[in-house]
Amino acid sequence: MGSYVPNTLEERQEMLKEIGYNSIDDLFAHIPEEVKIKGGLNIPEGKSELEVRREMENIASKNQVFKTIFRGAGAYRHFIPSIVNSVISKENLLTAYTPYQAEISQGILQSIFEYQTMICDLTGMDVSNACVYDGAEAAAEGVAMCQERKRKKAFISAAILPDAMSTIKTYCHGNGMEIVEIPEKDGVTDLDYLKEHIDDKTACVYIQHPNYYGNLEDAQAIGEVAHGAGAKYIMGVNPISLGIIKTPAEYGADVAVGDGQPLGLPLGFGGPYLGFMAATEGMMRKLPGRIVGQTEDHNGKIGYVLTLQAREQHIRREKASSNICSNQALCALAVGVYMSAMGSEGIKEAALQSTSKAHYLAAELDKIGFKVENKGEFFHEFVTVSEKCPCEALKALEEHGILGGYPLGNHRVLWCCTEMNTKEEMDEVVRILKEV
Amino acid sequence: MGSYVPNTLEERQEMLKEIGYNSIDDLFAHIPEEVKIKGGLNIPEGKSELEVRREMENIASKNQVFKTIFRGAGAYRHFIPSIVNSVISKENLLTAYTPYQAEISQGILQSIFEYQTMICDLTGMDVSNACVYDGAEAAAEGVAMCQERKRKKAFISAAILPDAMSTIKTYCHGNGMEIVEIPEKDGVTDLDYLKEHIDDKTACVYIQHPNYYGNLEDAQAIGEVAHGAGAKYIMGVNPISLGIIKTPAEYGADVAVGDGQPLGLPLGFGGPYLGFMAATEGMMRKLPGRIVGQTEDHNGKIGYVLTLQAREQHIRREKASSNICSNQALCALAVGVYMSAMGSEGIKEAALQSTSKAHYLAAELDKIGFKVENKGEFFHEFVTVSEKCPCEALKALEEHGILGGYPLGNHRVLWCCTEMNTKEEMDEVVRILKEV
Amino acid sequence: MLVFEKSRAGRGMSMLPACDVEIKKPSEKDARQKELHLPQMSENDLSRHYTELAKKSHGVNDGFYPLGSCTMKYNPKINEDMAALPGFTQIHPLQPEHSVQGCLEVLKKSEEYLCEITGMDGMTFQPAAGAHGEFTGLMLIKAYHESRGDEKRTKIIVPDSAHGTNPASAAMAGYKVVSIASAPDGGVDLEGLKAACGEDTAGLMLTNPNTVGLFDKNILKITEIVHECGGLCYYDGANLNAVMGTVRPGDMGFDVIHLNLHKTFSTPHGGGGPGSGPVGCKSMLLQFLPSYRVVEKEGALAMEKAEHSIGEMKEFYGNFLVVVKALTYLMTLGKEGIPEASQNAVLNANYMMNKLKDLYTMAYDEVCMHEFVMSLEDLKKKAGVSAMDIAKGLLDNGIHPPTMYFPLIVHEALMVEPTETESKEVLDHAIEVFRKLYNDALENPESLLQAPVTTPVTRMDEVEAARHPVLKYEFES
Amino acid sequence: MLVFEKSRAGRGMSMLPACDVEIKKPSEKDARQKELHLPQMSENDLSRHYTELAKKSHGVNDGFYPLGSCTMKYNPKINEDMAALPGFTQIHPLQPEHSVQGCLEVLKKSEEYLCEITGMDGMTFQPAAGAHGEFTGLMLIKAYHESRGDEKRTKIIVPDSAHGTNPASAAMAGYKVVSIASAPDGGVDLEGLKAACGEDTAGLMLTNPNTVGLFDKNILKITEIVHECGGLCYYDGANLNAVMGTVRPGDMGFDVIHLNLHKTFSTPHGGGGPGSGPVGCKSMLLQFLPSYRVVEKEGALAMEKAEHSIGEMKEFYGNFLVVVKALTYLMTLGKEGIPEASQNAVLNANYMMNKLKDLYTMAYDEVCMHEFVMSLEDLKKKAGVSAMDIAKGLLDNGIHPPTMYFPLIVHEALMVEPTETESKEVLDHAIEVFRKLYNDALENPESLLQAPVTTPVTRMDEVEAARHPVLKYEFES
Repeated sequence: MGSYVPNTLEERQEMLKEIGYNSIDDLFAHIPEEVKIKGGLNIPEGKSELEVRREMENIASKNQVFKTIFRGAGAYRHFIPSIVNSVISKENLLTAYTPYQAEISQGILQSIFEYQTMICDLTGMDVSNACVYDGAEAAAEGVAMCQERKRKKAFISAAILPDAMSTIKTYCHGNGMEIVEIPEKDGVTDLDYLKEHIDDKTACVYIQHPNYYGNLEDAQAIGEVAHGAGAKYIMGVNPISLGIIKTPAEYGADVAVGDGQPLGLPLGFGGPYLGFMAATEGMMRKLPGRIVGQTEDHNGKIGYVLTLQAREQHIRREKASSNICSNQALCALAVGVYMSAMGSEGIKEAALQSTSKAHYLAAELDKIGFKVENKGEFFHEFVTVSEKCPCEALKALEEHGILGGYPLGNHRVLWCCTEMNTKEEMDEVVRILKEV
Repeated sequence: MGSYVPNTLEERQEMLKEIGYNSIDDLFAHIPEEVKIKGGLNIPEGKSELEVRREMENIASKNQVFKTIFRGAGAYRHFIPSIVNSVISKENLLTAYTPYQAEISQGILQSIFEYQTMICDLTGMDVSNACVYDGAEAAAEGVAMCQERKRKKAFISAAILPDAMSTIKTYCHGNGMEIVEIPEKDGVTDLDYLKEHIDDKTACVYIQHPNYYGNLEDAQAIGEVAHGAGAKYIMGVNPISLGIIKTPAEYGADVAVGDGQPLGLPLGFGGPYLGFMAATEGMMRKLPGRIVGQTEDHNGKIGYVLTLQAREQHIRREKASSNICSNQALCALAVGVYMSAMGSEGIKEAALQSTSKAHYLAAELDKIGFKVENKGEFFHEFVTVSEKCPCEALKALEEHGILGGYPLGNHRVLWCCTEMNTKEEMDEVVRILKEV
Repeated sequence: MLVFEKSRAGRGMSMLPACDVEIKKPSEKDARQKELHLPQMSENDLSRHYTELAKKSHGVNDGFYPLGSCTMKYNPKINEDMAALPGFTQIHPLQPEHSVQGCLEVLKKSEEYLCEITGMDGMTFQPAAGAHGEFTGLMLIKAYHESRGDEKRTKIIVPDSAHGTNPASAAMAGYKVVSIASAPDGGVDLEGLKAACGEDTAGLMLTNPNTVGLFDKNILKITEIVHECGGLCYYDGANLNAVMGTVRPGDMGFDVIHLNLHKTFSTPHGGGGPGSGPVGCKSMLLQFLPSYRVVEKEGALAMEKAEHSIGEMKEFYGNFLVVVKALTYLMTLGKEGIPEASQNAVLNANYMMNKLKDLYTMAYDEVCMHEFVMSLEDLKKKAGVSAMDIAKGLLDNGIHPPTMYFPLIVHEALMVEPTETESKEVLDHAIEVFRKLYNDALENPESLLQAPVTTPVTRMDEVEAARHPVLKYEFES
Repeated sequence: MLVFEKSRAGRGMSMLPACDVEIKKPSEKDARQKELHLPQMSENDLSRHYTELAKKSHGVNDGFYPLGSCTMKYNPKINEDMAALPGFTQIHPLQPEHSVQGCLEVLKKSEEYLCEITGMDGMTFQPAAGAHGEFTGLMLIKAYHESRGDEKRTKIIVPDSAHGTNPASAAMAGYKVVSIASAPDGGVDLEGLKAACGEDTAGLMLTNPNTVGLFDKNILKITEIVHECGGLCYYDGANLNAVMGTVRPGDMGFDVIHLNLHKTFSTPHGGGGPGSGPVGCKSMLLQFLPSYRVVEKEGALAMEKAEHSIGEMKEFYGNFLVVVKALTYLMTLGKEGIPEASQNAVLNANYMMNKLKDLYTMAYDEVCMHEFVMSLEDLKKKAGVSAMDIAKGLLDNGIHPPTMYFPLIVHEALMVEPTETESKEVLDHAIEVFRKLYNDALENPESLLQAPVTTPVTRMDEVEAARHPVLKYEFES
């Protein structure tokens, strides 16, 4: 049996004696007998570290690690510099709690302040929070924060990540907002539908950019429609794309959200990732979650603290802007390290290479019968359609250690490229697919 | 091209200007033109981190990682607790130099002092140095430190690790000691030969215990013969075995050496490992290498320093006891963490399980025609002999992901078991061998 | 110094090779206009920057961290190693099922362990944190009532001693919060509860042991009262470390529970996350769970969606790598280790409480569970030294302060949770420090009002921070 | 507090499962009698112990480390990641060749890079450190002369400015050391060298740039003189960081060289090791190399022993995982990065030297290479403040001191090697500190005599340590 309890049986007995008890059972005596477990838990006996390691390694080996990945759809394999994991393994950072005690948490607080700055720089927005759970949840929180007393309707583009749509719906079922799905048309949000249906009860319009199919939306126009109706405009964005594509601020968004996973976090079977949220100055006090601010200590030394806590659950309870407490702080740290290691040029380059490679692969696939559906500009994802079900093709790739695109139904595949994919790999895909 | 130079071209130019130069070439102007490289180095261009990672991972993947290993012969796969690598990855420890500046090196110095204490405890000896390169080199240094003006002959058992024998010979070819090999007889050192040939020119007798074939030597008797001739007695020992087997001190050794690799260091294709060296009080000032001692600072606070430096090369130059400078400090740290994590009971258990499993496997192999040669007691290694060449058998094991014993010539195999080998694995070996 | 102040134009690290296909840029219409200001650093400077930040941080690994209700236990090293296995970190969440059998096994095994420990019938790992779990659990309750056409249940009962997340989560789920006052013994006031219950009651949210560290002796009565009026019982698992292996929420009458894997099951807090807040429930609620559950199908593991799922709470399947750490811990402790952990958590808390109660006023002077609450009201009156001041005094002694000013029902509260991974020596040392600080408060209160003095900064001006928010670095250009 | 003082009887961690075969104990005759006293610790206590020790240590990652002749450059993180790949760490050194093709490729590639950089024809990676490499190189020279029946060559010439390892290694190889005085300009005195050379000369050991940081302009002349008398030339690679990519020892007439991968090629020093000291040589010496060299055979890589090998220098093939780190670095820098590194090492040294030379006396006031030596003799006379005192003053300013009292030919020497991985800001800050300390020495010498005051301990009593050695903890039982 493994155990992390230092005190020996003798020491426990000694401690009990010192405080006037005979046995540990005495400390549990007040618990009603009828609820106590009889005969112990029905779980396996504890194991030594050697056994646990062996068993966990065995479990991990049942997963297939693909050397080459052309699948995105919400989770992206970008390059992660070695320094990222080196930093987040530092135990003073790893094993700390939320930095309530500012005097001994300046390192963590400063790292969040730096993260907030970088998110603002990347999105062009005025203020950022210290992160929420992930992109989908950030979208739901973003919609929730736009709710006003007389505006309880949210227009959500159908061309967003399905999990994000579902999450927004769950949250809105909770907070009572009405969801209107703006249909997709030719792979993008149907602007005409929005124009027609938006009204003065509308709290916000949410789109994803680039959208689920990789397409760039007419983001400027959508924002204008939203603002024309007095609604807020929320954009869900891919942070890597912001290296080369207009910022939400430039498109006129009031709130920008997204998933920070592409910025230095591993695929990890879906998590932990990170949701970033940024907004205009005017919406600052509606942001959910932690926010770190700069201030001074009693000696006038600059330092950092959790601030604007009047928004939060531990102060406002049921009137809080959100219930969020633990967020994804260590992931925010990783994102900060990633952005510093890549730098402005590195992020631009990652974006440029991702989109360039996607365009190369799209053109090559198009030539061999996987017709590219995307009509306008796309970033690093695109959809092909083929007459035959792509299942055979994807299986053939799998056998070569390649995770192909994500199947959308029986004829369509959503592909993704990043800077990790080489031309050689892409040519191999084409070669394999030709043979199928 | 990768680069770890922070200063930009502009900054370099600025610095040059400040100190009165036009170009970097000016700083190299005094180097004779005729020795300068023309046309640059003929090596590949520098690579980005992504490319280097990809290439190195690709190289690593060309090695076969065996899940199950029954090979020792100088390198042993024991369990390594997770905390070991966690500690040696701490950058304050990893990136420090030899602790000459005691005031900012108390952590490293204390860890070495603790290591020395543990080595003394394990071996039963009075003093330990801070480590040398590995077991073979420790043996060679051990022999060298026994040299006296009138004693320049060393008797070395033939039943030791071949690399150790060769290393001792190399060192002795340097320092002018004469080597006499004590032949092996029935798998152990030929005591009669030693008795017959030892004389008053003999500086020392060196044996390995358990020896290369896994056998326990008549270590007490050999020591008595050595001492009877006025020679020193050096034992090379497996540190794990000391959990249950008599210490060199108990056998009467003057010097104990060995390889610390089994104590928490990975196989790593042969290194870095660690050579430990311990001796009786009387031989303290003959020990080579670093030694850490306890003392006080100017305020009377207890602390640690490198001590007895009068033995060392940077003080004594050609009269030093050895030329050793860099040792294997981080490995000594790992060994210290390992011994603390395992504790007395853990080391005993590792020793007990290793020998128990070796005896189980030996018995099972013996039953199927791999006859066990070892006649007396053995620890965790043993030799089988079979009529057929074992190459087929070993190949069959390899195909099942099992690294079998180490072939000694065409009919004999040197097997090893540790606590890492399960009964299941051993039964599988027997099953596979039966089929060959 | 901020990383931006260390940045120098033109510096940087070489991460990516040159592009091996034709470059495609976005059209002018969609091209980014504003320049980026991300740091430009050499690896050495960047690495040292974070070394500096780490030195100005304090984790469990740095010393005793008795932060009440947060269960800051030791984070085993093997957990981290297992979660770093490429066989887990490099798996895309949308790989075909047959290629993720290991991940599915992690989720299945974790569910089996945790359902047995909590007495629940099934579990979702999608919630990313405790509060997220609460919200999820309440949405399950909501779905349950809705599925029965029981539309009038609009209220959630929450004791006034609850964590702030409880009412906040209820509000997010669209419920009206009914706060009920605690009984003088810190437990649920049965009469108050009965009065609050009715046909508009959707459910009760309860922490047991409660937030003052006491196990509610009336627990069966409490859940019965709620069930009788048609409500469901939600168990806030924040304090499970006190009772796991001894009692099971499911056996106490609870229908839904969330766990904090980053509290009870030893995964690190990471400076505020990522956590993991799996939600377990009784069988009648399984049909509403979000995300997928793992089931066995034709000899392999498969993912299955609940029939009437409330929908997703976030992307994919939760903070998976955190679950890997928790499973490692569960497998290590097992059948005997789980109760051993909670027993020693309780022993350590009672030991400290008893060794301090002659000086410090305990909010409730009886056997506590894994944590206890002291009220410094008297001391404040006597010496002008507040709970905050004592907390800051602890900082100067290398001890992380207890939770301050919570629960709200105790004035000048300090809530101490030592956890089971601390040794008697550590507790004895902390007891000594607490006692010394008490005496300092009486004899030299000024020293505490000025504390801390040994930390990288002294007390911060939080009022100014909130009044004139500076939330990011302003670049010059 | 020592780990032993934190140990408590009966505590411990659960590492191994129960034995699954019959227990076999050694017989009474060979059974251990003395009890073990290894620590008995919980993982939390052990982990915090090393956290504490780490806090009392100082690495390159903590700040500027201009330790002359040690090349404390930044240790890239990717190096560590690559050396931790299971495909390297879990490989048994005696696996069949076909199963270790990756390891052999590492050795082969490293040899190719390093032979081109040094101008040598082949290399062994067996030596574990610089001094070990020196000894290896000298044994090659010895084997060379012996193979020619040239038995009279019993002497090695070593300049008096050499590292202590040089004469010590020569002695280990059985050579008599002939020390020659340096010329006034710090270089080799040609006349002295000529006088020392003769038919008993086995070889010359030289560091170039030498240990005062200067490149010997007569280098071709020097090696020619040695060769003319029948000796071989050994190049101590300690200072290769100054010239790699600009000149090659092989082209300067050297026959053997050792490298310090832990200096020049960025692998960390680890608090004193493990290093790696590969030895390269010209073709006529290849036949004597220890261990194996990697060769291509039938499309695969194979290990080949030299025909007249001097024998092993240690087990197996050297500190392999250190070589992995160095190869990672070599691949990263490549053709342009290698000279860029040395150029900037030289620039940084000259920058610092020039910014200090108005205050501090430079031992040699000319262009230096990657390091420079100051003599504090004047200051000591003037103010009673020694090189040691200035060094200790640096500690209070977060800067690791330069190498002190070396080379021996300069009195009150401080030897400063900034390396190329430090930025201008770091250098400027250090310059400022050095200048401040100089002024402190004149104005308030006492403050330096008392330094350091901010470190975990103050100056240690080394005399007492050596006089009454306490080399281990004494257990009570």
